[in-house]
Amino acid sequence: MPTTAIAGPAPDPMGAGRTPTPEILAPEILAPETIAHLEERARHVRLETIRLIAIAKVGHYSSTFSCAELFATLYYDAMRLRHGEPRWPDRDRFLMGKGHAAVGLYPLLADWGFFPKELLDGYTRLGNPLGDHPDMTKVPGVDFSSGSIGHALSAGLGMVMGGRMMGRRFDVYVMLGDGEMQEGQVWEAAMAAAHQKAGNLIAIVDRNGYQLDGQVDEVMGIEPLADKWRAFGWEVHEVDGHDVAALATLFRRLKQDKTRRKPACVIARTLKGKGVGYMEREAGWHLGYLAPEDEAAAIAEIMGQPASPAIAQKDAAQGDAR
Amino acid sequence: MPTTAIAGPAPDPMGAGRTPTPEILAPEILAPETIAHLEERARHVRLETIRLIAIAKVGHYSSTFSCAELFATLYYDAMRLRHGEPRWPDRDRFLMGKGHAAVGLYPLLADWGFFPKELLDGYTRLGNPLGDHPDMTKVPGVDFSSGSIGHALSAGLGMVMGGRMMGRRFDVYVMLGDGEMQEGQVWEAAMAAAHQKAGNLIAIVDRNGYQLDGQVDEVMGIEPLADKWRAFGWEVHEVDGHDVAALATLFRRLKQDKTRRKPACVIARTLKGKGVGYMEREAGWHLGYLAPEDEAAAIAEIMGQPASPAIAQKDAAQGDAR
Amino acid sequence: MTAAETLAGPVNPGSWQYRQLNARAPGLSYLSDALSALVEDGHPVMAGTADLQYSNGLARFAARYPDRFIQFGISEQNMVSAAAGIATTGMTPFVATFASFLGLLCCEQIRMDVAYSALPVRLIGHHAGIALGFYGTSHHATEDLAIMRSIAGLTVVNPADGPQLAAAIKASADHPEPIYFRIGRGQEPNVYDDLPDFRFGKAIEHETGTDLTIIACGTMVHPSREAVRALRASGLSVGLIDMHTIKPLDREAVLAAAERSRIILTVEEHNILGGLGGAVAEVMAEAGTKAVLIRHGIRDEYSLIAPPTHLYRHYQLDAAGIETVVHDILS
Amino acid sequence: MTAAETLAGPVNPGSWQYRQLNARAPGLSYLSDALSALVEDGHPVMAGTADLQYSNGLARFAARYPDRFIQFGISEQNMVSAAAGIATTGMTPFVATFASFLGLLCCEQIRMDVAYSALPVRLIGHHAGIALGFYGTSHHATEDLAIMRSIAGLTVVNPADGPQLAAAIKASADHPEPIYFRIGRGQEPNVYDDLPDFRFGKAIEHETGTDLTIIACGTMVHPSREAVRALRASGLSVGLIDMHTIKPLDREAVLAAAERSRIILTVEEHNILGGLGGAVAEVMAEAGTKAVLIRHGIRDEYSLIAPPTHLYRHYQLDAAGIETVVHDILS
Ligand SMILES: Cc1ncc(C[n+]2csc(CCOP(=O)(O)OP(=O)(O)O)c2C)c(N)n1
Ligand SMILES: Cc1ncc(C[n+]2csc(CCOP(=O)(O)OP(=O)(O)O)c2C)c(N)n1
Ligand SMILES: [Mg+2]
Ligand SMILES: [Mg+2]
Repeated sequence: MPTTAIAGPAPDPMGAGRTPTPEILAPEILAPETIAHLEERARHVRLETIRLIAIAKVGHYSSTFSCAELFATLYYDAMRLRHGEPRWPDRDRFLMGKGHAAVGLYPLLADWGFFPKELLDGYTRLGNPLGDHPDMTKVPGVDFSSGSIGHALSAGLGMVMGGRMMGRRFDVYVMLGDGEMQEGQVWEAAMAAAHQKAGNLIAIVDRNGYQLDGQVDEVMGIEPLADKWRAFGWEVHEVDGHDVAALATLFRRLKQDKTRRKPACVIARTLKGKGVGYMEREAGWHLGYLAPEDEAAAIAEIMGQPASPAIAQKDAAQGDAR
Repeated sequence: MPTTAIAGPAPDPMGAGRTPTPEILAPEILAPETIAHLEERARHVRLETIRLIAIAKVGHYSSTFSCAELFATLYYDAMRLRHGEPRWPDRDRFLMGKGHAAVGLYPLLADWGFFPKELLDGYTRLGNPLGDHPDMTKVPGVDFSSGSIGHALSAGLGMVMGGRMMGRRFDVYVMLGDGEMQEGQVWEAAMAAAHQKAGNLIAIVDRNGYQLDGQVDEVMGIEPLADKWRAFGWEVHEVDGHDVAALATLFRRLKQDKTRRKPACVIARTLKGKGVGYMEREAGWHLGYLAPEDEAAAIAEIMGQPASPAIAQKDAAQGDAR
Repeated sequence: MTAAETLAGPVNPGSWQYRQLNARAPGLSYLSDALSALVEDGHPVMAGTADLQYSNGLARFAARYPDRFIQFGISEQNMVSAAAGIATTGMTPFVATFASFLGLLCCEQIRMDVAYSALPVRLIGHHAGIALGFYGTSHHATEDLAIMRSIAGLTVVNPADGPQLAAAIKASADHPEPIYFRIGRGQEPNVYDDLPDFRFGKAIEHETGTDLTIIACGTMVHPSREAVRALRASGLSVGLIDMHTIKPLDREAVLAAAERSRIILTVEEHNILGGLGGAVAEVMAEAGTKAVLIRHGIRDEYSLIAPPTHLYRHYQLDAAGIETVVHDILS
Repeated sequence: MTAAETLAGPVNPGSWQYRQLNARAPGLSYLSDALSALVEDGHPVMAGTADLQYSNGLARFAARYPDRFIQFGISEQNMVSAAAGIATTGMTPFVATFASFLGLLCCEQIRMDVAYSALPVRLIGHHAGIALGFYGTSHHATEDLAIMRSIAGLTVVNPADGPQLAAAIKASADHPEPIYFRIGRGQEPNVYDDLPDFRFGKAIEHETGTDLTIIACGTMVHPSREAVRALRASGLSVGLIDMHTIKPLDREAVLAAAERSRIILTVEEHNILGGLGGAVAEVMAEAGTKAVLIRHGIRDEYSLIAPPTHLYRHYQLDAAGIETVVHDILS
């Protein structure tokens, strides 16, 4: 684990302009520096999330923390992107069924040069393009708008089909919440993707165990989840969603396999709130606000310092901006 | 197979008022008369379908023929009903996701004394309550309206839940088309029913292999279907949907098992158009109209006489009433 | 090229589908043919449907351009969101299903993924109104104009016939907004000859009159025209406007008619709330016109079931019915 | 009973949910409490939500009557159709989710399974309009009134505050039609005291005026009242009507106001097309009133994102904004 302390908006150790070319990298040669870099990027997601939600005064910390390593691995290892070219037609696409975690994505899009970093500072303020949910009409680099849970897999499938008609091949990654599995449209899209042999469609389920009203299994059970995807004609991979090495290896393998005719579903086992102990333990943090005095402690915990016992008792401070 | 010829609206050999009490009948003692009766009722469904569509001048023969034995077994063996009491609160419920087969249901509802048989003669005519799709606001005995494919399983689940709250226990049967499996709402309902342990909910999939635009597997493949239902937490039974003995045995067994906590899905393998050879062979019959001169031959075939070669070539005559 | 040549696969020339496409609903061919013309002109269009390729005639397009056709099965919402995804790649998708399922079942996907996302998706809601007769309310769409009209950034068009649909599809090639096309069942008599003039948002004035002006849309233009002919022959000064674009509405046309006539009568195969009548009411009430508005259509109720022609008669939505309505108003 | 007592399970008194229910959105408790009152009066009501029991406060009802509560997870359409099924058994279900998902995503299920089927289902669309601020368009509902109004057989109510919501829920016990209740986010200041008089379809006249009458609904009643006070204090004769029932609309109230005032100004947290403004326009245009209509609301566009209070200011939907709008009109 790297020990460099990062305060505020993080620098970009590997240079923002790097275009990952995972095709030529065998999974075996995942270098320690790569792992360290991806872990650092995941921390960056968490830290920026805290910083931005402090502006909004309410937001989805825990939904973002659970997929921080996914964001990092996708945007700094798996996806083919070009710095400063958010509309490059051959880029890989990324869609968020769980659009409410966009706060963690924006910093990465800024880092890729898709829009000026200063925009981050006005997160959710009148006139700023960055809201709780990602908006393709406002934010360069957002491949599709979301917010209404359940549409994204359909839209991603559409991109695959459109790409096919336009004679382009790119991969389409769609990140879904585990609560999102309850929306029927997801299964319409899942069935259609298998039927269309959309091998370049990759669904990622952030299996963090919680949705708004509590534990997914209590609210509306979705298990056996892998069986569901398999029965809908998908190839299923289960992985530790906080292990960037495992994630990168898996995504590289998926990218290298150009003959796959089944769409692939990655079930990423995660912790909702990962990185801040009391958020991991309290479902109410789905939507919350860290009082300013708690921010530093949360940041310290994310940076690898143990949380103080007082903090471990905390629950979410009240947001007033909803 | 019984040989009694039935012309026009059939008589009711077993007396319309019979309330089946399958709880006390062991599956083993399915008497030959019972089988013959159910087969006769299925033929009645087909013959009435032909008669009524002749009034409408266009209709869903083949969708109805595939589930004729299902209608017969449910309405004359499985379901708890009371003659003349369509709103008896403890009755079993029947819902049709594939509402476009209602033309085959109406004659049975009339037979149960839920409305005067004369109404059948005005099928689809202005002011008559009987349309292509079943309408609970107009037709006594119709437990829920349909026509928009995909809602019925949700509504059926609601009946189970409502019954529970009202302290009533009845079984709810929901007949679904195999094309209907493509509607996401079906999977929302399937997931919810398993979560709610709706053991008295029974879904029946009329697996006739065709939908409007052609073969289900070509239009939008749904296999492996049993795996899908199982992965959604249902108990699955596969059965020959034209074998009334097999159907009755299965439904009796399901009814007797009062401890079941999983909802049950019956996948009934059927032939779309079953009973009229050329309809079985030509998908275009999803919606069609038998020219008056072909009616007698179709009736003869249903009654067990071989179809003439000329008829076997036929396709659907043109309906003009759509 | 005849349908027999364009149809492939399970549809053979003697079959039911063949006759449906050719004889029963001649209006259906306009959709496929107009799309084919766009393809031939080099436009990156594609088509999709949700298990209704014979009802909307897209089987004809599918047979000609199989690579530009997607069959979505019975999953309309997936179709609309996927169409939006397709549109992000540079293709212009035309997706079609019954208006009841497109305009109602997919309303949120249309708002979010299509209209709000400002993607060039074209939505074809066919068999709108009560055209599906005894299929009943599930298959009727007498709310879709009101619903689609409430969605910002969406153009809403209700062509009167096949030729006007074809003209609108042709014109759509340069239209920046997503579009909802609301059409009938393809059995309506034509009002126009091939490819009439068409401009989005520009109504077509057929007749001017001082006693009353009918503003009609979609399938109601033809019977209104018949009615207007009879009324004028009987000496009444009755005008007629084909308001094919419900949104953006041609305000000037409404105001000019309201200036000229004492009475404006809207005629639509739709609830009299919120649709064409509602749109015209908004213009008139805001302008404070002297004319009064009367709305004719489905009177905020669910239609009976019956064959469509019987329903049109019953609800006075055929030529004779409209003529009677006008006579009753003017006497 | 405090919320602390009613909440069970994972919600503990020190938690975020607790504070949300009690401090942050005090208006939310009215829904649960009004439903509880119905239970206590012996009505067979139940409640359901789609993973939003803290946003709509139904957690409070669920804790009190766990057997009368169903959690549907994130599947709104299943919830609505299931509610219809529940209603067939004699229970009266109240199902609640964000208005964007209820009024748009479930529009077809509402028409078919609830309204057309004439079942006593009560639909609660909360956080309507732009109340979800920077959650963006997916979470805004500025079309739901237009959509729900187009559906025959559905009563559409937009209470001004918690007390009026409670009164409407109480009154709903004898209401034969299914109802769509459109409410805010529970943070609005109250207009009324506890359980004010409420009759479906009977508007509430706050003030009469000759220069202009504001007809407002829902969350816009409170700022309109503030604005009217200021305007009257400055010598203008401005009236105010709370048009809580959008359908059936109180025609008499509209016509009386249009008789008295030169100008009618509708104010709604909704698109100015098809909603309250549209409904009032239809009445005025058909009656041929002398008054002119001006519609204030969201002008057929998608709202910016920002905290809701910032948006209300930006779109002149707060008291100061409404006052300015009226001043601009009258000068
Ligand atoms: C269609 C729809 N219904 C409801 C919501 C409200 N909502 C926002 S987040 C959320 C819970 C999501 O849970 P999950 O999918 O597990 O995502 P997580 O945050 O746990 O990653 C809900 C219900 C929504 N955004 N869209
Ligand atoms: C939501 C919806 N979409 C489309 C239709 C039009 N439609 C009527 S029947 C049918 C095909 C049904 O196929 P299937 O479910 O297999 O039923 P079958 O007639 O074969 O038993 C379609 C698409 C509909 N009724 N509802
Ligand atoms: Mg989750
Ligand atoms: Mg089938």
